[in-house]
Amino acid sequence: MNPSLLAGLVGAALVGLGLYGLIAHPHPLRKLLAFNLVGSGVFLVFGVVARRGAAAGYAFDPVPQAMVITGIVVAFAASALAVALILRLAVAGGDVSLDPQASGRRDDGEAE
Amino acid sequence: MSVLPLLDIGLALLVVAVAAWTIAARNLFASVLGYVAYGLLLALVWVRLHAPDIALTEAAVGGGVTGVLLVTAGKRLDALKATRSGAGPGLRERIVAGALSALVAGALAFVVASLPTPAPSLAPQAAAAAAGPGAGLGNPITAVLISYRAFDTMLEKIVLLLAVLGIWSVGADDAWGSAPAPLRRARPDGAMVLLARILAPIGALIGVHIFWVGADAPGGAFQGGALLAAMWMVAMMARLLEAPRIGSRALRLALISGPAVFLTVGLAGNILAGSFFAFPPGFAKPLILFIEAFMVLSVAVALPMMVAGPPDGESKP
Amino acid sequence: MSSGAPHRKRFSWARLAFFFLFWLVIAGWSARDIPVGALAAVAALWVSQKLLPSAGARVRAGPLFVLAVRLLRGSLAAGVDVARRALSPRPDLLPGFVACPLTLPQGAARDVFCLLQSLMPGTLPTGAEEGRALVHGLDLSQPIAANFAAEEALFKGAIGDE
Amino acid sequence: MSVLADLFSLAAVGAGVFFFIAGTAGLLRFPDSLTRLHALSKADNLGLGLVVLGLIPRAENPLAALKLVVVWALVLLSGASTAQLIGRVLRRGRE
Repeated sequence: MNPSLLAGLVGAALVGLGLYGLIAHPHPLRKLLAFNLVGSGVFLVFGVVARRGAAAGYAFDPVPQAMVITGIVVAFAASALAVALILRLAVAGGDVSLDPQASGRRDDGEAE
Repeated sequence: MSVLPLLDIGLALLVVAVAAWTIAARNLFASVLGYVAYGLLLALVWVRLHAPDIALTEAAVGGGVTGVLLVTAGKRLDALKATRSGAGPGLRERIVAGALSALVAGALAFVVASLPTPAPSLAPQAAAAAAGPGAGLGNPITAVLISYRAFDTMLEKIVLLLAVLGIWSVGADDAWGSAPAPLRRARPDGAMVLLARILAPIGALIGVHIFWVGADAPGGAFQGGALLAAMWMVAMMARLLEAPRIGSRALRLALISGPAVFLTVGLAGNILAGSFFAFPPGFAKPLILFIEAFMVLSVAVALPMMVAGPPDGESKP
Repeated sequence: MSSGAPHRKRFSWARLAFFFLFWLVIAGWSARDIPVGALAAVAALWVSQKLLPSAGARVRAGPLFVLAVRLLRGSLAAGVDVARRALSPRPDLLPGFVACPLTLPQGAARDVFCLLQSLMPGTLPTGAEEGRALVHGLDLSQPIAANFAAEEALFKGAIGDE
Repeated sequence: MSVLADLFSLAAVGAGVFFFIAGTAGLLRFPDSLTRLHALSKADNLGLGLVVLGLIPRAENPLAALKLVVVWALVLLSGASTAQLIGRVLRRGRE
């Protein structure tokens, strides 16, 4: 098995694990972490595409690699925004539940 | 010769095991620690894929800065005593979710295993870009980021700016303009303070180095900027520095300097070299380094501000 | 020599030289990179002065050398000690906490001293509270508190704080 | 001369690996987190130091050799600091 196929399979497994965590965990920060796993799995598959596209004297295709770097930074920005929203949800509602039935005080969150 | 494939398989199993641990761990803190370890291991996988630039980015942003973001978020949630998160799905739903996730992973694995040969590649175009408009750059990835796909990179800087604005706007209305809450409420331990005092200047030096060599070797504006950001965050965690007020003019200038300089040079290319983001021949490398220097500044300021979160109105500067 | 200001300036030069040497170590010697290295060293000096203003400690070469030798010998002994305990048929341990009085005031010097102590055999400081370092020891049958006090006196001599 | 240097490298790196293994043995065999912390920080510091010592004769120039020492010093600094921080958290957890 060559390293790039192996990395691709790891990427696929990470997507599966992350997807499961995203569905199964009730805590939004855990969901966010799981979502980051999905993201890095997708990046890894992209990295395999880059590795396979070795040409023109490079051991890799620089275009997908450059886009993965951009992707990692954008994914971080999205995570940071999600964290801010989760914390705001906690301040407003008194808990971090995403279940509308579970939270009684959600509606008066604006009145601070 | 035959050890390397075994190491690869071991590394692959380890990455998947640590990822499974971050999903399975009982509490948030353990899960975040697992995620940081996962980020570092993933960086090794990137090295094996001949992608040292991505490895550096993954280790700094994917592991380090995201780890600090999540640990800080967990501590702030604890301080709010907002721990109730509702019940998880029942066993039946979990089994269905697991089966569906396995199906998706299996389908993706099948696609990866049946990728076409010969693989399509944009490497020749990138090589042309590195030789042409990005002349003088030895690192093809920097050439792609700044020259061949300059537009993407510029828009990505604007995404960072939008994320910072989004986070700031989540804060309470009367807190606008004040500083974000400190990363740690408690008085830090002496060991943490000493670590920050020694590590931060050295890390800043290494960050500048990674940016500077990025033109010709693995490294570049993102990686250097992320390292500088991490060092600023270390100093903030040791309470040696506090996050600036979000109304500060210097902060805002630093945040917009990256995209602003990028856009200005791009527009100047329209006039001087015939097309948007074209660099005049002979000036490509100095111009690219000039743009990247401001990108470093923007990244180094934007990432810690995102971790610090919205203005909180309590902490007086 | 007695006034603070010129001393502080001299100390900054030492730090600047350190950071520039650090640049040379990571970047290698290349004439093209020297200006950037100098700028980076100045930036690092700025960060360093911001986080830890030079206090003007009069570091003395002789005791410092003694300290360095003891540190290296201590690290070696610490590694051998832990390896022996870990590989012996039954791990030979008597762990526990010892509260060691600290005479160094709170600050960078105390933090450095605790860092050095954490490299010594069998001891790991786990933070200081009310002027005492709470040291975790691997083997409480050893004179941990006495060694700690002796090391502190030696350290104070090396940094010129009598 | 080069044979001697090779032998030196081999001996030092081998000794370093031995201490890494000893540290891992301590990690697995010591009874609680605090004692395991001792095993990791002390044995691995010495192990890495010996590996670096063994690689110094193979460095291309003095600056490269110094770079190896710098790597060791940084690992020493961060390892010793985090050991103290983790130790503090564990002590607080016990009280």
